[in-house]
Amino acid sequence: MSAAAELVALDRISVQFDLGGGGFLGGRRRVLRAAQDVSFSIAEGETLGLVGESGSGKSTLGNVVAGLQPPSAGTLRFRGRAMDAATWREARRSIQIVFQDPFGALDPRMPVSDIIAEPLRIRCIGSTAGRRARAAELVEQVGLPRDALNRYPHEFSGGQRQRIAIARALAPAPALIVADEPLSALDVSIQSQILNLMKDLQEAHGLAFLFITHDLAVVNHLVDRVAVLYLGRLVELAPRAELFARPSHPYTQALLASVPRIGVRRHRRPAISGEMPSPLAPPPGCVFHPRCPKAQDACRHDVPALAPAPGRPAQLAACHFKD
Amino acid sequence: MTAPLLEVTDLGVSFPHAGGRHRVVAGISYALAPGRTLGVVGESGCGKSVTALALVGLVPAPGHVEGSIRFDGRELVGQSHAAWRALRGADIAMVFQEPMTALNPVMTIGRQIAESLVLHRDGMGWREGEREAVGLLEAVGINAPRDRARAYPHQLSGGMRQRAVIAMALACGPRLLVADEPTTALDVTIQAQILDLLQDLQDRTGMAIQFISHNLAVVSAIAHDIIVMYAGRIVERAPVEALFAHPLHPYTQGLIATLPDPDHRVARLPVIPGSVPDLDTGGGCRFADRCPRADAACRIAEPALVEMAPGHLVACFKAGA
Amino acid sequence: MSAAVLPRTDAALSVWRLRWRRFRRHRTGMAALAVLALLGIFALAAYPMQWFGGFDPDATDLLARFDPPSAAHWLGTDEAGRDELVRLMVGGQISLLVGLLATVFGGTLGLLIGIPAGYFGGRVDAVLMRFTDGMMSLPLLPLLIVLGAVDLTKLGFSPEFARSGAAGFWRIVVIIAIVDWTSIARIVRAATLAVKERDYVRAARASGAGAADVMLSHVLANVATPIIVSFTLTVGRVILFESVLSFLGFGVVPPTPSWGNMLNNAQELVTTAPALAVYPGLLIFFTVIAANFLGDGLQHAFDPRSER
Amino acid sequence: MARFILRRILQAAFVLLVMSFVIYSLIGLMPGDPIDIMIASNPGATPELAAALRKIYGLDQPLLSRYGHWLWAAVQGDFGYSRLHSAPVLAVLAPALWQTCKLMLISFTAAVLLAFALGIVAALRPGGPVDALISLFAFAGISVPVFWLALMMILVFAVDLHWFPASGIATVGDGSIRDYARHMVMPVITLALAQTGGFTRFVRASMIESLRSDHVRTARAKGAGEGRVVLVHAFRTALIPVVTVMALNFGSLFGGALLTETMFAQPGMGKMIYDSILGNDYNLALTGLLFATLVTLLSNLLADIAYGWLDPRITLA
Amino acid sequence: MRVWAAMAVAAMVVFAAPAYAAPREQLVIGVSQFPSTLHPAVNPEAIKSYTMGFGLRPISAFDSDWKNTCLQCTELPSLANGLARMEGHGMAVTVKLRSGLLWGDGVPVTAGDLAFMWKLGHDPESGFADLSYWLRVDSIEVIDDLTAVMHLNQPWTQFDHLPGMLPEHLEAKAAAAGKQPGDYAKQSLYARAPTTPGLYNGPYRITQYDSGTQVVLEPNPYWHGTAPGFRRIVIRAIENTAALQANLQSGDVDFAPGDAPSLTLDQVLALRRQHPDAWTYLFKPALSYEHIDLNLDNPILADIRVRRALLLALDRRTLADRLFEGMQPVAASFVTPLDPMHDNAVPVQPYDPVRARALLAEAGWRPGPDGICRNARGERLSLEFGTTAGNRVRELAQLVMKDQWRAVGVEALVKNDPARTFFGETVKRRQFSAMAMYAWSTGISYPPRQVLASDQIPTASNNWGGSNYMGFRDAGMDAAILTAETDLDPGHQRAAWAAMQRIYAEQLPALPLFFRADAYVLPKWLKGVRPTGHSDYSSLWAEDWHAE
Repeated sequence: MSAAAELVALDRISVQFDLGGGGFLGGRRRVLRAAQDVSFSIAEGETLGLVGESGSGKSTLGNVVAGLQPPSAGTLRFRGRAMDAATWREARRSIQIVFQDPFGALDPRMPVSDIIAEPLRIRCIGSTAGRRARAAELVEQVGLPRDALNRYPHEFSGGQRQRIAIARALAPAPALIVADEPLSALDVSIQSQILNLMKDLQEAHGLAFLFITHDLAVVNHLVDRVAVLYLGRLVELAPRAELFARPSHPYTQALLASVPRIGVRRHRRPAISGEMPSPLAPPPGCVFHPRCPKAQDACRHDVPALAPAPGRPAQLAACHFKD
Repeated sequence: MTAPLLEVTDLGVSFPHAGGRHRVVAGISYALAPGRTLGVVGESGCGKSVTALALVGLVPAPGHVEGSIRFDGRELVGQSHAAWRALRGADIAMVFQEPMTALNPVMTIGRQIAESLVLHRDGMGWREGEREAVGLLEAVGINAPRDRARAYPHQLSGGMRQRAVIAMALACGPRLLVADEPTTALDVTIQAQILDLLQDLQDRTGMAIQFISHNLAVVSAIAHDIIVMYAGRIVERAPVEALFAHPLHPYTQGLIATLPDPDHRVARLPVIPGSVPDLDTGGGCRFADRCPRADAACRIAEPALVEMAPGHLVACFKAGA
Repeated sequence: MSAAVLPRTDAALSVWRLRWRRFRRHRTGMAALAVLALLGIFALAAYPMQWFGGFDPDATDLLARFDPPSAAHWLGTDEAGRDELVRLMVGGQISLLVGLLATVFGGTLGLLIGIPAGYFGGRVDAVLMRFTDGMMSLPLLPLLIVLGAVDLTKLGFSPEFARSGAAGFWRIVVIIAIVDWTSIARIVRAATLAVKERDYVRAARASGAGAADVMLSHVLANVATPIIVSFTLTVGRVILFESVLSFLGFGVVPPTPSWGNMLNNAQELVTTAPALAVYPGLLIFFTVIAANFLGDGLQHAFDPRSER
Repeated sequence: MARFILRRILQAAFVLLVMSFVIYSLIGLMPGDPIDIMIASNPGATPELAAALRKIYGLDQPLLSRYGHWLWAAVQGDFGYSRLHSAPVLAVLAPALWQTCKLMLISFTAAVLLAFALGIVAALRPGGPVDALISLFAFAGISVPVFWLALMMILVFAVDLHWFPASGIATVGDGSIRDYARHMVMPVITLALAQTGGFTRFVRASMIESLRSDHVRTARAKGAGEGRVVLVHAFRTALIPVVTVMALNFGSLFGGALLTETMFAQPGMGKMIYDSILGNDYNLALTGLLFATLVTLLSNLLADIAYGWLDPRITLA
Repeated sequence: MRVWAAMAVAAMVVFAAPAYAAPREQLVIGVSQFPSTLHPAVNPEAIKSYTMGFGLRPISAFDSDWKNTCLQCTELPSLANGLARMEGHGMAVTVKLRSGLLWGDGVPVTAGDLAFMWKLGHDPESGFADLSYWLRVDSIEVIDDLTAVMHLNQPWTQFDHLPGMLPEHLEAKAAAAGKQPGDYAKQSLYARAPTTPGLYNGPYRITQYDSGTQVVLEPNPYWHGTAPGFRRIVIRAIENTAALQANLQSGDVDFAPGDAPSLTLDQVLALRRQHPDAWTYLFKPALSYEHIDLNLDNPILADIRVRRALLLALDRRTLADRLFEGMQPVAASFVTPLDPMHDNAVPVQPYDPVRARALLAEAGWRPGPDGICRNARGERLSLEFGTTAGNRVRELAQLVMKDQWRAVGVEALVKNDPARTFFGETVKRRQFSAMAMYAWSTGISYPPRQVLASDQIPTASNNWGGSNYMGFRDAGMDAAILTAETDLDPGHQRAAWAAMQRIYAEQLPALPLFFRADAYVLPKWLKGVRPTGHSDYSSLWAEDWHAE
């Protein structure tokens, strides 16, 4: 994928939330570290899967890319340029976002045509009639009937709403769509429809996707590369095939092993015990060490760097003892 | 096979709606033996949760239950509130989907577990109940159970909460556990742990489990038999191996096919076109509109559940075709 | 806001049509709406009565004090021989107008404070909400009395204006508005906070929508629901306030009738001419109770969970 | 916890400070001025004398500096002298405040208990006939002006039935508790009824919400009886928002107290503030309003503490 | 639900009890105001004078027959008996106190107490409300314990109306403690400890003072005169008159006096219609003079023809008959027919709308298309008409008058203010542009300088002093007032009073309306109450009140 031009790059991005406290009589200051030192990039037309469990910071990073969350540290690059006000203006048009919950993602008070045309209206692109025409075109592209334009979100099923949300994201002809768990609120029989739609659109428009999910099974069907997050840290970043064939980080291994598989009677003893600690108090050293079967003393003190797995230069993992 | 613990015959639940009655589920029949796990699979709105609530007599207010539920030879449908209360939490226990909201936020974990004991065991006091709760917490794999018993739900992680809910359900040693999407709100690694826990507990106590999920893969990992529901009806019922080896109903086949496989990538996933219909679509097979095999006959009469192979039942005119 | 040109009016009905359908099934809500509509018609009927019927709400008749209902005076006359019915109608205009205007002004103030507080959060929120809390902690009625007692000339108004009837009317509207906006501000803030985190707002922001754009096109429309409910309740409360202020001598100044001052005026006559107290009392009672039931009905209609 | 309370007290003190300035300014906007009243019927008073008096009383100073002087004196416990009562403001206000607080507390308790009972019963069958009846009662309570309710109470229970005395707080020469209680019955009922309606609606809404929640279903699934489900599981969580709203409403009882005290001729703070505003008794009006604000702020503080106590999810820090 | 109902019923049963049989040793008087302070010379208020009338007696007072009588003296001073005499530019008035008078703590009342009162009253910093009386007195000479001579700085026709006294033995300390102007009023025991027995010298003394609610009076053991008829008198303030009436009907209040603020005339009339036999009703014509001040600076009202037309257009007789059931006599001028100085030569103007219209036409006002008159310049004959908001009776009369004026083409625009604004701003600073309706109440035959003399027009330069709100200037009136004040010759006085009434009726600086009637509601068993109708209230003879 390195052949394609870099579209968006995160360089040592950290995000932390100040949960109050501190100051005059404020008590203990509480800081939630949602993301720590995360670096990755997405090339034009590439699909990157961002995988992690709840609380791993994957949505936060999605928000950073979509410009909804300014990073606390680190830089964000768009087509090679560090983000500033001017870059953002261009980036806002080129980066769109699709959310998990199709019920909350559409303003119940707007007709579908307005919803789809909204990104254009905000950026003052085209005339009113032109925007309407574009909305009509997009409605058909995402597989909805034309008469959907004058209807309201509540008249549609979850899958159809997700199509509308995708149409909205497509409206300004973006280069990247951040898809934040776009499937997890949908019925299983609908998931594959949307998944195929996204694939089709990607092929048709040369879109790049940042596909955020907790579902490794889905990742395998859509993405080019996978980034695995654990407690705000990037623990593995690898091309899809390599990652699924030979996960390098113990967490990735555990994750993969935990995915239930059809018709496969489970082998007892789960791959991983315990739960992810609170991001308010991340453990020192390697954040995964309290649950890691391989953990040693070094893991408790030293933060492992993201480095290629032995013999696999494209597969980066942050582990002292990677496979 | 041992004698069934639970025997459901022609169960239906309906709600009053716009003058008439709205049948949310109908014609549900199955049996469940001790020590066995029955998986119920279906998409949202297929009636699987209502079926579960009917088993514990908690179908919400205007709802009406018909048919028969026999538990240990005793008819449950139509029994008194007092009889239901004595049964619920004692012989039949339930675990719900959201461990955060299923727990009372203002009561300690220990007390909530003890409540089941105090309610059902004669002579059991609160103090004794809370002591026993600590043991139960330990049994479901919670570290430092003494501290956790004193904690409030919000002080526990999601996985621990679900363990606590399970401990609560198991407090009185139920013979049937109805688990409604118990792992859906959890991460995959935790989901695996909870599934393990349920299997371990079943091994130890010999209880029957009715496990409800929208996720075929999860169900296949734990169940002995599977019921596939669609729009309030059972469309297929089979032992787990048979179901996956030879799915007979087009819907089941579609579900299996559309599920992305983590181990194999395909260029394009097969799809089931359309979406789940609104309930009460009139006569005919409810899946007909989305079914690749459907013809005119499918839209006229509703197919009955027929046994195609030993223990393998399907409701489709075209099954086997 | 060029998008406003898009033909949305026909389609825009559909959300409201849905709610209307839900509201229509709410029996007490519908009854309340009917009662309020009747009360409005009743108040407005003063005009035809005055123009065509020749009834004058201010015409006194010393020979006809406390007359029982008759053909000339359908509800009889009051202590100055004035026609009770027409006075009730005109009083209704004043009371309802005070209720509506004070609510609208207070509501606007609440919106102007609640939306930015909820939307921007942080320091803006802290300052605005501490201010709101401070206002809330002031004892309402004594504060109303102080405000009612404020000498307008000391605020730079001319003595002529300060003593005019219009000043008396607007004073009540304004003081109720500036005292009673806090609850709406809090409701609006809470609603804004909820809407702000909605994905559609985040999507708009991701597309580069500014704060003003988001507040106007998404937040305002979506906080309308709680505001409308709260408005109906406030109108009722304001009408009650007006009667209490009349009782304390700071209400609409007679001879301009309002239900509040008519009720208050009838206090001393309650044993001798109870009808004079009963009419305005019942009108206030029905207005407030209907406003409350209407609010209840709207709440039901706007609550998606009530769909079944 | 202590830290939280301390911080809230400081916040309340700040609000009180700001509000004292607001009230001070408002009082200054009332008609007339103190000097006018002082020399009202002194035909010999000249503009020079008036100016001299203005200087003595500092009324020639700008608002802020006058406020500063007042504040400095107030901080030292000197709230000035009540013109109407010819006594230091605090000496007049303290017994009235106590009397009003008693009235408010008793009525508030009565209103809360009644609202709990009615709200819970109504929430059990929302939309049913009992709920409709309770809604009607609640709305009726909201819809009647307090002064009118008071007058009706007097006419029915004092004039017609002779059950209770119509005015005052005690019969002269009869110091018994029973006598005292008899005088409190009607004001308490009046004030409580005015509050019950709103409270009942809150309790009902909160209970309906709570009864719908998952943990109540869990409790039922455990086999808990209906009484236990409603009173222990649903009510306890429903209480949390309700307590806050109720406590926030405590301050609004001042308004009601003003009206009941006027109608039942009881010496209380509400009536005193009202009289002082009408009587141009600036010091008393100002201090009275501040005390009323203080009571409200304190009740808000208590609400917050109660909130934290009722809801273990909230840590007061 | 049932439990709650049962509890409510139980509570009712426990607390409720039939009204106790009145022991008749106690009288509860219901009033609608509460005295702000009990010091007799600070903040003059009717309710305070009424309350203090039970406990603190002036030396002389007008009785119910409007005769000046001694309360604490042996005889009234007069030129005839030599106790009053001319002296230089002024007069000397000898006061002879009755012997055996005691304060409520047993200390004798002496002439020193009178001198003490003068000392305070003469001091502008004492905080006394009305210094005008004491500023006439240059000095007081104490002859012996019971005799004092007051030296007036000019002749004064009211010299025989003798003042009250303060207990020097108690109040001297308070007077000395004052550091700032007005401090005495704060230090006085009447303010700080009103239940101190020594503060009272009447038949009753205050034993309980609940600020804002009630005053309890009990017999003064050191009272020398008729033994009081009640063991206890309670004066209870119930501001809301509807509630006050309910209290009367429920028996919580026994007596609604007419001379203290209590039930309105309207209420008493209604009560009488409804329960004619339940109580005794007394109506006493009083000094209070209801009228409409005309702002003479208003160009429309500057024309005497318009003023006269305004009066002629009013059907005051019907108004009085209908609204007051004939209890309130129509006024010809500001002097009530009951006053010895009333002049019969000044007649009550009749109701004559025809003449009113003619006068208006003469003044250039002709009816326009809407019936309202216009002058040559096309201006409407529109006049602002204000009174005290909240006074039902006035507001009612106002509405009727508005209609009556309309009938002759005068438009009256009602603009009412609350009493405190009305008196504190509107009339006091002459902000009313045309008409203001209210009442005066002065003493019997008391010269009307305050309200009619040209030097009493409030302006910014006199600090808005004086009560001549009309802006009335008439040399004849000024001269007559001076005569009435200072000429001790009865003939001259009578002539001056006649002149004042004539000038007033001719010039009409104000439209005379009615003399008020005090309305009393007495329990059947209460005897001995003699309404006075003037500002020496009936409570000054409270020792005669008794139950039967």
